[in-house]
Amino acid sequence: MLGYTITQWLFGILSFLAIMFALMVVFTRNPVNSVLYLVLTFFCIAGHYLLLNAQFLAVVHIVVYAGAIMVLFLFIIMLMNLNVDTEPRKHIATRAIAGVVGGVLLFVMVGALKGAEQLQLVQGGASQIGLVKNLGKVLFSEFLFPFEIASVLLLAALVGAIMIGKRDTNINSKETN
Amino acid sequence: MLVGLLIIVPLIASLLVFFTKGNTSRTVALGLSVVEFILSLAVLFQFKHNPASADLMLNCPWVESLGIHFAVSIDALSMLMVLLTTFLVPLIILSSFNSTYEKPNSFYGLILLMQMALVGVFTANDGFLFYVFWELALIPIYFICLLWGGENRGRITFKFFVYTLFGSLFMLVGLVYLYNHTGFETGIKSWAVTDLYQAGKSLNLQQQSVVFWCIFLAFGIKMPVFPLHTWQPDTYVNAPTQGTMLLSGIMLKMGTFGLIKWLMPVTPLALAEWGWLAIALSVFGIFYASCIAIVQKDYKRLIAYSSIAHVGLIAAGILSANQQGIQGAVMQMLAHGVNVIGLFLIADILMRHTGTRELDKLGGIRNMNGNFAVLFLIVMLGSVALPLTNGFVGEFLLINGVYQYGAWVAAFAGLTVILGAVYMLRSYQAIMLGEKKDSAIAFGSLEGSDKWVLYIICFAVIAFGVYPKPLNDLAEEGTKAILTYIK
Amino acid sequence: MLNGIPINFYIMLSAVLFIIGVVGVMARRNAIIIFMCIELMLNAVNLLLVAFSTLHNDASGQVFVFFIMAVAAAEVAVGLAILSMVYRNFKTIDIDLLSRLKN
Amino acid sequence: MKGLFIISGLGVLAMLAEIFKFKKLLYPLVLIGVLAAYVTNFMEWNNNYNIEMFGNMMRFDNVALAFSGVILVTAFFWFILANDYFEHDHVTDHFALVLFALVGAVMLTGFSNMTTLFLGIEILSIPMYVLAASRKRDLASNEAGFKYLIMGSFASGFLLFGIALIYGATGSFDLMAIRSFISHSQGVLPAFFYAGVLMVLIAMLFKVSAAPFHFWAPDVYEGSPTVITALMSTIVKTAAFAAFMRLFLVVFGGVNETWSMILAVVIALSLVVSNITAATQNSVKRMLAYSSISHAAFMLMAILANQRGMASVSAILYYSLAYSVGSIAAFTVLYNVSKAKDNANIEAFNGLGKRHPFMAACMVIAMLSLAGIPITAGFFAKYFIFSVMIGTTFKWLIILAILTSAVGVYYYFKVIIAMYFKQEESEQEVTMETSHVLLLALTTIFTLALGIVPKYVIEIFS
Amino acid sequence: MIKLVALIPLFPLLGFLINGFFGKKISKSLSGWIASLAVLASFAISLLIFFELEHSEAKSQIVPLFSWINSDTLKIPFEFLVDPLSSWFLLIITGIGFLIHIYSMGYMHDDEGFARFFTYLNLFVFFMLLLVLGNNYLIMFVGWEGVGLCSYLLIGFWFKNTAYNNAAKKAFIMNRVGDLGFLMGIILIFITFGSISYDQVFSVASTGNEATVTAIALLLFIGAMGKSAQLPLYTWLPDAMAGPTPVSALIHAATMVTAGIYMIVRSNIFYSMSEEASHVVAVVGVATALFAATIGLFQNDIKKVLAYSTVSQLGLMFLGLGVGAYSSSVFHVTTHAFFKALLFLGAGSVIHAMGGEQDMRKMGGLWKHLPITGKVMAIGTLAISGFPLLSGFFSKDEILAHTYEHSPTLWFFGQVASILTAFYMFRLFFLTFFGNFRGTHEQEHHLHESPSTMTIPLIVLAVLSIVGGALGLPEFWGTTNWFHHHLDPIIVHKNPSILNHAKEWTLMFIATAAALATIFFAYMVYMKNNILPEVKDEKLTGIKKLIYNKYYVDEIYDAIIRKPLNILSEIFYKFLDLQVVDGIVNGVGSAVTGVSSLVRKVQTGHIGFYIFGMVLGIIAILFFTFIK
Repeated sequence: MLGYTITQWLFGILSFLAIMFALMVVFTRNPVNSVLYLVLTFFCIAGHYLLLNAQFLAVVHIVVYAGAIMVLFLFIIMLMNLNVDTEPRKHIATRAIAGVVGGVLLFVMVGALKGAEQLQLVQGGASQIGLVKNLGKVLFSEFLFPFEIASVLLLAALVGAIMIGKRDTNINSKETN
Repeated sequence: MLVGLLIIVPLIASLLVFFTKGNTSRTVALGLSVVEFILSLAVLFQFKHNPASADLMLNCPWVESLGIHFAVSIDALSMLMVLLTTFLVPLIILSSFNSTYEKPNSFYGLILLMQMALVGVFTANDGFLFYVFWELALIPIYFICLLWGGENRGRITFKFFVYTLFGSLFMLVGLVYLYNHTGFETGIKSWAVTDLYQAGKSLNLQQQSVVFWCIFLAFGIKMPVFPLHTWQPDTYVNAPTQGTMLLSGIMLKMGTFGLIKWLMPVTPLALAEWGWLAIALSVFGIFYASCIAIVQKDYKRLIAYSSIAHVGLIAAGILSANQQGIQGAVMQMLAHGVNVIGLFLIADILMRHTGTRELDKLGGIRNMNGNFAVLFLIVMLGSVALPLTNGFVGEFLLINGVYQYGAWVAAFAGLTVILGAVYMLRSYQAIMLGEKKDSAIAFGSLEGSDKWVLYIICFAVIAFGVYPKPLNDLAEEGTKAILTYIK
Repeated sequence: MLNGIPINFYIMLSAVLFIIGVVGVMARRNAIIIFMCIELMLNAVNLLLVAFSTLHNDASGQVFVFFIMAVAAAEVAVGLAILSMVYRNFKTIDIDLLSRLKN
Repeated sequence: MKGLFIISGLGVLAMLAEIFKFKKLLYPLVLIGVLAAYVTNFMEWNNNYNIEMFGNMMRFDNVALAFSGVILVTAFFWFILANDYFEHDHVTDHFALVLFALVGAVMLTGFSNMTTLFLGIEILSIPMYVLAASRKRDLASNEAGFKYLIMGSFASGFLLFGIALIYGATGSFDLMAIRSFISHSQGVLPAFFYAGVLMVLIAMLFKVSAAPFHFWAPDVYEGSPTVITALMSTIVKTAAFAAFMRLFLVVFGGVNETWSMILAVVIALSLVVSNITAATQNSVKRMLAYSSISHAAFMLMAILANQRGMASVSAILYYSLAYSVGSIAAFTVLYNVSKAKDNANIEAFNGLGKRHPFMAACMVIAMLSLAGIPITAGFFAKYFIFSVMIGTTFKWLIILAILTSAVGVYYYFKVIIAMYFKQEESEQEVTMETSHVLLLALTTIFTLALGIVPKYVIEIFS
Repeated sequence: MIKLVALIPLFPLLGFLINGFFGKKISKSLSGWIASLAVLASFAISLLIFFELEHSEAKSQIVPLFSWINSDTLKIPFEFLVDPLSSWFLLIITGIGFLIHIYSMGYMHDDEGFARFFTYLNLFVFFMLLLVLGNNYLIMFVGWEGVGLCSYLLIGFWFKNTAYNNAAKKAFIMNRVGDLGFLMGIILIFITFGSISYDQVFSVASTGNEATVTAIALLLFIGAMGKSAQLPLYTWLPDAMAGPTPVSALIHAATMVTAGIYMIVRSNIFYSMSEEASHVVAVVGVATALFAATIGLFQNDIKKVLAYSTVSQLGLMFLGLGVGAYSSSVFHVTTHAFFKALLFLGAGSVIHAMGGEQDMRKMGGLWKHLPITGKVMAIGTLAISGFPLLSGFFSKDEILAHTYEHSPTLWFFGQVASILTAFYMFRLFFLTFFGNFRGTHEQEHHLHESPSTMTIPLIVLAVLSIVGGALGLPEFWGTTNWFHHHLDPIIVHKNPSILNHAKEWTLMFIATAAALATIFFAYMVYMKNNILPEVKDEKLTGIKKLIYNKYYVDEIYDAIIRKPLNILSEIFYKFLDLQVVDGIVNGVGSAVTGVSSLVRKVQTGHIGFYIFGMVLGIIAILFFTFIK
């Protein structure tokens, strides 16, 4: 309809929503709300993934972000009971400047991110790369080393999080400077 | 190989001294510095008899890939400078025997370390090595001044350090720039002095001018030439006497020596273009510093300014780039080294015996100690360049050389003949003559070491004034060698 | 053209999202929100990567996204731990109040 | 390469130590492990380990080995320095984190793919965030960790964006592929590719804390525990530079006209800001932070010079080694002094020359080296930088560098003057454990030795 | 014998060293005799050499000693030249020197610095001999400055007295002003002729162009002005009377101050080549002669009078040089050495008798107390006044005669100067020896004739002052002027007397008449109606006051040279050095710290701000790259 394909429609709507929600994330005062808006943004992005035939990635995306990370955020917010709009606003001028700077940045980015049309495209028809089979193949052949080393990363994060998070038993143990 | 020893001996000596305690350290230091002096005499002997012998040069790669060599050698010029250093350092050490310093081992160790660096500077034949020694000489003297200096030494020594370092960094840039232009035909870059000469010659006027000023800045600060001199009086006054002696007696010569060996032959075009300005600064410095010396109250400060005046004349002579000028400069460097040490020792003696260096408070010491008066007189005459004292030969040749550059310049520079007499006689009269003031009452006879140092200095003053030939021949030879590069 | 959508659109979309994230970081004082904005930035990148990987028909782009996710998760874990500690000590996570260290 | 595994293994071992109760053994084990990693490093020297391994994700050529060598040596010194950092709570955690950070650092010397670059950076950063905050009840430490975290992840956002753009333009994450792509496309790259390069540049500039992306550094350095600051200013910096070099000399060397001018400006800015600001610092720790910025600027010059052959590389290698060793010495002294006085202000150094001559002497050498005075290592470091710069069109930077390093001398010598000139009112003894004495002796000798025979490092690749 | 010329300066040097090192240990008389004998020895050798030279064909012989300074083309050997001029000066120096040594042994007898005095005296003789013996300008310069040093030491001999020290300093510095000119002259000679040895220079001197030669001549003359106390550099000489009287006699009358004449005679070729230069010399000379003579009129210090007369006589000699009468000048140097030494020593003996009193207003009527001194003083006074047939008569007359043929005006002024001389000398004589005694009683009580060590030299000198004229009897008497013949070899351009005898006679008559008239006038003033000078200085008025205060020249120099120099120095030091030059250096430092404390503010500690900064940086970079 109106000369646009369905995917194009979807792209348009999803992009619009994503941007809207993202903006809401920034501009709602209540942290809980912005978490929820962020979740919504993620959903939109997942939609984009689907449009781009990255089905598996879309799923993982939902699981990891919406499922895990955002829950973590909510959890913390509750923990610090910030769920009321207690956050003192930055000075209006500061926010205005932030907005302006953001605008300028956008302008510059638009200037910078030209020239995509001269990319020579290899792809034709619906690609299959997004499927688990392909991804797995790539991940465990080419990207094996990063995959392994990522475990170190996670370990480090784990240890770090525990060390920081855990309340010290012996309060009066001198810490080194 | 001998020349290598010249550098190593003081190093070992300083290390040894670091591990001594109390008064033994100064005796050890003195002994070892005398050994160094004898060694340098051996080198002189060798140089006199077969100048081409392998003993007189040492060249081993240091950082081969960058063309940096540990190349030292003895030519006429460096021979003289080395002799000056090795002759003065024992005197300096001896002159300290009547003052007690805490941590004497580090004190004398640093002096000897300094000697090592100085000998290195004078013998280095590799631009990079020269720079390294140049900077290396700065560290010990800085600490000597910082640790054993007078009042607010922290600020003053710091100013001195940063000022000189600042200059020498520019020199480094200049040298690196030259190095970068070496070896166009061979393709192999090198720091060897002759290659640097060639590289300098290969530059056009504008590039040469840049190099000229970069390097001149370093030397000008070290000497110091007006208007780069303001670190000097404070430092001289605040440093311990031995530090002042090192600074004025030897370290100052690094600047003038560098001018002769490391600047003049490198940038002949720039010299022709900019020499007038450098000479103008130097010559004005003579008048300026002499005038200031006339109104000084503190004797040590007076000497400090007088040495600015002297070095101004030396610089002018060098920059006039002719045989008489440069040779005179060399002779004057030797003479000034000896005389200024004598003068600073005298200032120190005054301080120790009367507790003051203020001209107004001093007076009539001659009534108490005629012997001292005579020694003082001789040293003073040396520094006003009376004929038959060592100062005269240099000064005559210098004025001669400057005259060949320009008669009026020489006339202006010649004012030092008059003004020098003015401030020297004035201070001598204020200190020694007249009815004796309270400060002079306590002035007894001199301690042995002081006396001997003064005797030796006075002997040198007269001996090399009456018969300068041995030094003069070397100076002539060295100057000729340099001039062949400049022309 | 990815199913009739020019790649430029994706680039622009992710750029916009990215910038919104940046603005968020600049405009908010609540550390947690700032964190979420950073996550937003990362997701913008993810989107871009996926778009490109589809464009080049090359799976490595999408694989890279996995790693980004992993890192993001790790970062968040550590970050939130630190946040909670800060909250414990400062009783606030208002970034403007955390300015002891300065000059 | 094996070193990488050894260290990761050590990290895991450290975690196990908590469970299997061999905390006491851990410290020696770690020291031995680091040495072992170093040794393997050497065994791999020159035997062309840069075969495509793990899908060409890592490439441990000699440069990589050299840099990881520097990192491991520094790490060894650092562990000696930090020994009593590991004598309180969370010993094993600290060990694990530091070791994991080391893994990241070593990765950064040898990565050959954007993925490994990114992972390396994160593996290095995340433990550092935690370690910075590891004084849990110290507000400064908290704030440091917090700032570091936020800004670090913000920066890595840009890094990723850049990587994404580059990927978009070239269709690959592999450095060599990207490089050949650049060289084959005769300057007809899409504009956003350059944007990507610049984004990566910005992220890297942040990691090496160059102005105007340096703001985090002073605060974080000041807030973190002293030993961790030492870690940041040595190992983290070296790793960051190894990565920087690999990216901008090897990969993006072809498009240097896009970034060289920007880099020059950044260097100038860093030189001025860091030195000027450091001049009036009262806290030595913070002063060292600023000085590390100016040193970063110096190393960047070598990258800017972008000399053919290995000149720039070996210059950076030498510089980072000299700087790391010097800083370790400086931080060792600072650590002991500030432990005694419980603050890192310059007054803490007053009269150190009398109270502990050895420590003072070593500090002097360290300061001279950092200030770049012959014949310490620092001098040659600066000299090599000059000598690669003098050939370029950016000679004005050298002049600027000289002017600012004169200022630099000012604040380094403030410490010396304090130690030897300022009088200490309370003549309390400064004590130092033997391990630190040894460490100081070691680092000092190392510094001088580097200055006397620099050839073994500077000619390492020829 | 001539080969042994080196011995001549050697003996005084030895005397100097012995007295210098052991003076304190040995007895006074011993050290005195050592010094005197040293000079006597050199006198003996000088005599031998003199006569040998007289009879040898080679009129100038070079005695090389050792090579001194070499610098490429500039070769300065240390060698001596024996020729009529130098040999003649040798005689004057050692002869008069010896007499004065003897005299000093009496005069300085009670001084505790006895040995030191003779040390200096010997050193002076040594340097003076060096001055005249050297075969190149630099050795002359060595002696030149050396005698300057000795005069410094001897003027300030009584170093407790600040005024004396100042006088000494003044002498040295003023001489240095001249010396600079001399030095420049030497260098110019080297640059022009490629050498500074007399023989080589003079052999090629004629090749030098007019201007250069004039420059050389004038530069040398500046040196002469300093040493020989000519306008405007004369003021040190009167002050130099602070030294012991024998010193004034030897250094400041007989020998050192004539070094200038020696130098110009030595380089007469330049002056005869350059009209202007010699004209300058003549004018300066006559001006000095008049100027000093007028000042001499009203001085009351006996030594000051003699000092000014010395200056004026020197002026006369330079007048002679200026008009090319070189040998006449040397002749006058000789006679002047005789009678001026005599006068000084006489004055010394008077002062000795008066117990150190030098003011003539406190003397008078000493004739009967000091018979010998009185008589010899009379001879000296007559001689200097040009009383016929005494030495001064001939020498002065020669100079004036030559001046007349050169320009009558100059002659007139010269004549006036000599008339004035006659007047104030007799004023001195009468005031001192006649009238009634005006001193205190205890002074009168122990007035006594001086010991023989002092009187004998006086008598010898008196004899010389009488017969000295015989050395150069005027040609127009038909006698041969031995002196001219003696000096002929070294005078390059001789100008034979073109005056006819009638003129010569007239001039001589005028001179004699004038002298006698003046003496008579002085007699009327100071003997008949013995008018005494004002006791109170401030009573003086007008021109008298002006002259009495020496035309305030010292004050003027003070105002136009010393004070401005001090002010300039203060400005240099207090303002330029401490404020400007050093101020800039320190300013940079404080600027850095100032800026630093500003820049530190940027590090606010707010994450928000940091992020903001980073983003700005990013924008700048992207903008710079893509938009601009």
